[in-house]
Amino acid sequence: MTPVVRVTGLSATAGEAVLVDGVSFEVVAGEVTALVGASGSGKTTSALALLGEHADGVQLGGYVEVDGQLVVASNGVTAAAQSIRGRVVAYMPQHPGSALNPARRIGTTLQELAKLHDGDAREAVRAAQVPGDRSTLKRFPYQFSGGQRQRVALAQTLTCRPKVLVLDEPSTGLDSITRLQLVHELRDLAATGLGILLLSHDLDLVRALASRVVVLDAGQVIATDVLPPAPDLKVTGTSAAGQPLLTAMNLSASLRPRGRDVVLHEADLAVRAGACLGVVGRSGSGKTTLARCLAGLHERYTGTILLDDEPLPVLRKRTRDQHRRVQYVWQEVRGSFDERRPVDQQVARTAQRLRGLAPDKAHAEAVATLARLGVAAITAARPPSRLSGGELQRAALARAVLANPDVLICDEITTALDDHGTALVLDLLTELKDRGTALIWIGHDLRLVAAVADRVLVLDAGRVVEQGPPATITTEPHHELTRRLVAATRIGNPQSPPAETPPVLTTDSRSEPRR
Amino acid sequence: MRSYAAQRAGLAIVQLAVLSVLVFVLTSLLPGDAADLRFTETLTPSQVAALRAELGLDQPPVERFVHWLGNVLTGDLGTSLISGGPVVDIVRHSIGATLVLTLATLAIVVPLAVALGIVMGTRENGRVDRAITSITLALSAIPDFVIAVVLVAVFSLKLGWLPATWIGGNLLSSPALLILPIAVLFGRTVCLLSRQVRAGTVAALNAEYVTQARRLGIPRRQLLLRHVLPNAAVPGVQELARTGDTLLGGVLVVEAIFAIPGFATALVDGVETRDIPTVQGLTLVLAVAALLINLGADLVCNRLVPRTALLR
Amino acid sequence: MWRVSEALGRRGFLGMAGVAGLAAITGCGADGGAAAQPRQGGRLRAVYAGGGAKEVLDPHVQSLFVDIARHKAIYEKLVELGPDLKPVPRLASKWEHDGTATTWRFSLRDATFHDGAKLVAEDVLYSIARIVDPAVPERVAQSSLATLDLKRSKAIGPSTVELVLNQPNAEFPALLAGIGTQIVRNGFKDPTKPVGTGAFRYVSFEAGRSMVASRYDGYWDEPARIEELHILSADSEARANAVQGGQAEYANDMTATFARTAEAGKTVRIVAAKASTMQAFVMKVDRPPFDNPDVRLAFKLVADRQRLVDVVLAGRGEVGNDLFGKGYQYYPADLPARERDVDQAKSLLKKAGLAGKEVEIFTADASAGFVEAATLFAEQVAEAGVRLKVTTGSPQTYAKDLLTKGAIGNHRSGAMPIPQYVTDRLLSHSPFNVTHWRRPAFDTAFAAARAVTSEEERSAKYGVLQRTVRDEGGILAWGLPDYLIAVSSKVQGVQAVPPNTLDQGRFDKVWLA
Amino acid sequence: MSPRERVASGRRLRMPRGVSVGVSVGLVAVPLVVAVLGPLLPYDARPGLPYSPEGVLGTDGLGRDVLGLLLVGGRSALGMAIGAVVLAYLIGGLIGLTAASTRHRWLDEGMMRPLDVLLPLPSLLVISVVAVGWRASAIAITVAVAMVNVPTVARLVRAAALDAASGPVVEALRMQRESWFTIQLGYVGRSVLGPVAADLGTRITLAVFLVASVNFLGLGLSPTAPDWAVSVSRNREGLLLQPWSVLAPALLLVSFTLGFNLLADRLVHRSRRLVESAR
Repeated sequence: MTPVVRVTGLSATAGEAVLVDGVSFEVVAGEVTALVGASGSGKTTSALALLGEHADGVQLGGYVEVDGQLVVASNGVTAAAQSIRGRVVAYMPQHPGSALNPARRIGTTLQELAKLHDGDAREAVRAAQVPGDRSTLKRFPYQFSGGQRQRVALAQTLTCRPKVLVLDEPSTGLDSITRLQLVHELRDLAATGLGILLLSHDLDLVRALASRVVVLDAGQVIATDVLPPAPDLKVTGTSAAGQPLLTAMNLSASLRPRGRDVVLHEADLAVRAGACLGVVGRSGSGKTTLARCLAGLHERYTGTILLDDEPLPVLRKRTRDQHRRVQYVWQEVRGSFDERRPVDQQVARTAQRLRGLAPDKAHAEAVATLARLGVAAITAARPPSRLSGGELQRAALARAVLANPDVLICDEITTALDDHGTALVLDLLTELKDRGTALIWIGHDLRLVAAVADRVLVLDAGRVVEQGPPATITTEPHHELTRRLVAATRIGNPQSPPAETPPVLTTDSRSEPRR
Repeated sequence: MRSYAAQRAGLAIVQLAVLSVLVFVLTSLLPGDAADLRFTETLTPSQVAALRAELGLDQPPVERFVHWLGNVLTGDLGTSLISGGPVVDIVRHSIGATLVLTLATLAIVVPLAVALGIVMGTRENGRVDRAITSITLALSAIPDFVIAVVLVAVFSLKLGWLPATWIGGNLLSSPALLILPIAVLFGRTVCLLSRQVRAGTVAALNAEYVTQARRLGIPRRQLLLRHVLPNAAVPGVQELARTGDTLLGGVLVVEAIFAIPGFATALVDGVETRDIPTVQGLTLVLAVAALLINLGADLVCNRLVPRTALLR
Repeated sequence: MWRVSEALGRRGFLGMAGVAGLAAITGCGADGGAAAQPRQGGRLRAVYAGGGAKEVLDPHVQSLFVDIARHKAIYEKLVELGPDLKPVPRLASKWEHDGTATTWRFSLRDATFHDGAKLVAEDVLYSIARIVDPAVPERVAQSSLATLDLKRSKAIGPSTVELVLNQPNAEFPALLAGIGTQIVRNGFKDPTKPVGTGAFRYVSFEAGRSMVASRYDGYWDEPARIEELHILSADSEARANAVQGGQAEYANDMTATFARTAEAGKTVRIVAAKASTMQAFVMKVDRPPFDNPDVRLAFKLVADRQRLVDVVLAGRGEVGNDLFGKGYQYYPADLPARERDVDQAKSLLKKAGLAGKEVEIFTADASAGFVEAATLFAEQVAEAGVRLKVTTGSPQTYAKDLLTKGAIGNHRSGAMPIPQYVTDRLLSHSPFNVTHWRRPAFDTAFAAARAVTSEEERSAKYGVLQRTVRDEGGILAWGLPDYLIAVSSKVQGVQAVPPNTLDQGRFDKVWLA
Repeated sequence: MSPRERVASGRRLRMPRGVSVGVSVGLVAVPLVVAVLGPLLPYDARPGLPYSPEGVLGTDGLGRDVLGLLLVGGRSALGMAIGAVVLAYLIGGLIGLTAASTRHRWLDEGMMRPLDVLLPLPSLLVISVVAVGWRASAIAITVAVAMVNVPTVARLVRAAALDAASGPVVEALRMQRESWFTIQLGYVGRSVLGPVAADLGTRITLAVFLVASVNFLGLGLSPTAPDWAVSVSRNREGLLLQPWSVLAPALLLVSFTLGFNLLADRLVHRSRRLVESAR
């Protein structure tokens, strides 16, 4: 088959700096090509070159040929670039929901694009699974939920009837069930003859979809068609029995005062020292609220929380020791760091405030812990805006670990990490567990949770629907949700292909980016 | 949306009520009263006392306020203590000139500011952007009265091209009367507005939805007019509503210098002559206008970009 | 027994004064040729200091220059004042009294109102009754006409009216020339529909902005030359801009600075009535430190009048001699000028124990030059070792505040007959006695002088009283400003006479060249 | 340095320079120095006649030396405006910070709602009432201009503080058991500084305008005060006789407001860039 896109020796330079260096790949109709690499590896720069697009001050070189037309030639972007945008190559950004103009009815834009590219809005709307009735088309983006917005954005790109669809990190922020659904949908799209270019660091997704893989690092191709094997997550097994360290009984939490908007219903849990409790559930199932109740940050709850059989009050009433003993690691890491102070100093404060360490000793410990997690000292000495999401996620973990906590609550702390980063994090956590720290691990990826936890608790719509040892949960799921979570773990696992029929979406589950 | 409107209306009523009390208290605190103001060298103290009784100024303030409020609720703004005529007449006579002045100014400023804002926004930090920014900034940095004094001296007194006052003039027969006053009010308003439109344009141009629209091949012109403009206009419209108060200050200076018998002059005259019913009436009209303008701005913004006004 | 008033024989003088006044203005310009050929028609726009909503159409309630100018165009009085502030006949062609100056007979002119009705004695009686009506407090001439006995006053015939006073007053005709004494139609009720006998008939009025009037062809005197008269209101700067920019042909009460600017150009001419008003500091004689006559004298001695005139009046005026009314009837012209004597002032102040002390001067931006004069005077007083602290009050209430607040303040007076000035400001019960000059002996002496029917004798008695006020009173009249009017160069026939006199603002006399 | 950072820094090099900071600072500094140091200079002004060309810049309508007036007239012209803004920030800032940091909704509402009600009150009315009531009192006018600004300042500070306080940073700091003061002053306070600095520039120029307009209209200071705005107002009829008596004080005022406008413009740019880079 002839490729629709042929990229040869693509380079992107900004003054002295080389962003992309000699990247070559092809996209073939009906197939998925994946560009894999950590953020900053040059994926997006390379993909945008298909549209002839580049950041200010960036010079493109090499050759990009799309549908027989030269978009980038040795002397830069050609005049043909404008004509292929949308019509030939359509791009889906990382957060498609924010790609909708808040000032325009969705139908208006669809019609506009259809007229421009001789497309068919109706067909596109159907393909994207958006209701195509008049009243829906008259709605504004804010009148759709997060998941629907994503579909509307897809409908927009499909209206252009492109030959190539570029998807930038489509699985970001999706829970595993939705991600599974995405896999099915993308396969269906590819089956219609569309060439798909997938940009992702989510290797499971890539394994599940891509027939061609290009691995990028620091702007260069380091491997083609070879993916690092799926990491062998060692199952840590059961740990020592004993008295529960942290217990929650009959825990209900609400978002608004006086018990309005209840998001957590009468949950019970217990975790022993040196054990790990996994909490799984889809986005919006109440996982984070549960974690925040335990951390003392969420104050609108009823029920009892005990630490060592002593009642554990809300955060502002905790003693210094209670403060130290229970720590929480944020899901939203970037927002949890002060923009104006270097990261290492912020991490070190924990040891200073909670363990009374001298500033220099605290700093040394912070740097050591960060280094263990793969964040170099010079990187950590920068303000948070200069760190990548993965680096910050590890810094947030270090910040909590520096308290020497007895209970560590980890809320989706590996979402921005690649396999290597995940391994480092798990390594540290295992060591903590061995030292007797109780872990509460929150995630939507049952595979990872099952690998880490001794006991798994499944949350659905604020209720604990099932709990038990990971082996039991994964092999004999009782609840429908658990079954679907189990099914979703098989993404990218060639040994056990996912179920043939995609599960039906019950809730819109994509977490929108903050702000 | 409906509960939002009800909330807005409720707040507006409370605002008007508090405002009325406040204005009454403020003006009542002023030393002297309207009877003192009517004092002339030939009026005997007993005549002044009789006048005070006639104007009802010997009544306790609370009683006067209740009386005034009762009248307002029946649609009567009361009687001026100075002219003895109805306050409605004062409002009617003074509002025209100010309205013509501000509307004419806005009619010139708004399209210009939108155009400049978009030009600046699309060329963010370019030479054109910087040039326009510098010029409008400089214009807005000159106090109204300085501009007015200099313009009058040059164009009216030295060159004799334009009329320097509205005295003895008639707007219909000589629209040139508007030129200098508008020129004075023009600078700051254009600066404030165009900067907001610029910021809105820049924000919209950097927004993902515009980037996406561009990536889907929508041509530049269409992009600017249909995708950028509605979003870019929102901060401008909001600024326009906020500008009212500053504009009124400028209007007062302009009215004073060009002898325009307008609203701001009437208001300050009312304060100076302790004509409490007139001040009350004018403020009420002004407050209602301000509230309507804000509501209008919200509605326009909500029409342009649904939910922006509500989210604010 | 009836004695013809002295005023009757003065027609000739009046004419002379008019010619002299005319010469004073046209004398310097070369446009005498144009002045000789009065032209008919045109529109004259005259701008006065406005009073906003305070402006009224009721001729008996007026108090502002702009009101006076308006009413002068539409209405007339029985008597007016000549350039020396002496009564001259207007609607009354002549008058005589019974020898005791108690009962007065006025013969009316053959004049017609704008509605065609002839002026008769009943109109006069109705007008006077309307003015003194106690139910309406704001009629300005109420107090000055308070001695009138309405019940005994009557019409002698259709064109003769007899007015009777409670007490003799040889100045009665002058009282009828005061402000707010216009003659209205018998039964006149609605001030918004003005009907008078004046040279212009009312067209429209908007308070604080403008009045329009058109020529009245049935005017008893020589009809106006201009077709249409606009009387507009505006503050000083707008008046200046308007007359310079061609939006007005006549601007009243201009500043000296404007006169200086205008004289540098060609479009505007300044008509100056020399030294016709008064600027003074007034000291309250019953309040410390000015209850001590030495302090009052010291302040009078320390004032550098020439410098005040040069700076505050920008040289447009004369030095004052602590008396009101220079150049007016009854003014004691033989008085020596007060010279500055800082040393004597110093020793007087020392003697009074005031050296090094602080005195507060109460002023406000109520009239051009008030604050400026106070500030400058403070510097001069400092030379004599007393600190004068300038306190600024509210301009709108200043006229009233001055009566009660502070020990020394600013005072400006327009033109009026000297006896009226005394009545209004220097008697124990005067409504505007800002110096608190309350001396029963002075009151009786003045009442007695006023009853004297011989002008010469009366003049001598007034002279004595005025000397007392000058030497012992609280008026420090430092300057006599020129009264400045700006006219566009095509306006002719504007006379340089003091304000409040017959020929001031006579728009029936002007024409557009 | 990752490639992404390189792009970012490459972009930073192309940031606007506009009018150089030096010029802006100079524009502000000249009137400020004149205002602060002017009254201390032993300048002996000899009184002359009105609007005469004597002296360096001639005389004004009262025969006073214009240069001498300029030296002493800046304190009120700039001092009142700056004082008003400082006062507005002291009061409005306190209200805004308290309202943002309180956990009691009633306290927040109780402080902010009355200010909402005050917003449509025309500032012109407030200031003219105060100016008429307490004539020629610099303090009264300063307070009035401050009061007019309090509602907007309080809202701005509250919004900025809420924005900072509602994020996970504060929770993270609490998790580390940082003290209330460290959190409020060290983090929330500092986060508010950016928007405040940007607002300060425009607000000071607006205050200068307001104070100057009040004085120009003759509602404010005594007409013989040496204040720059009063000088412009009082001498404007002598503009053609002795232009410097009007132009010199006007130029100083314009220089100050222009400089401040330019600085404020840069600050807005900077804080926006800060926010953008933080994303």
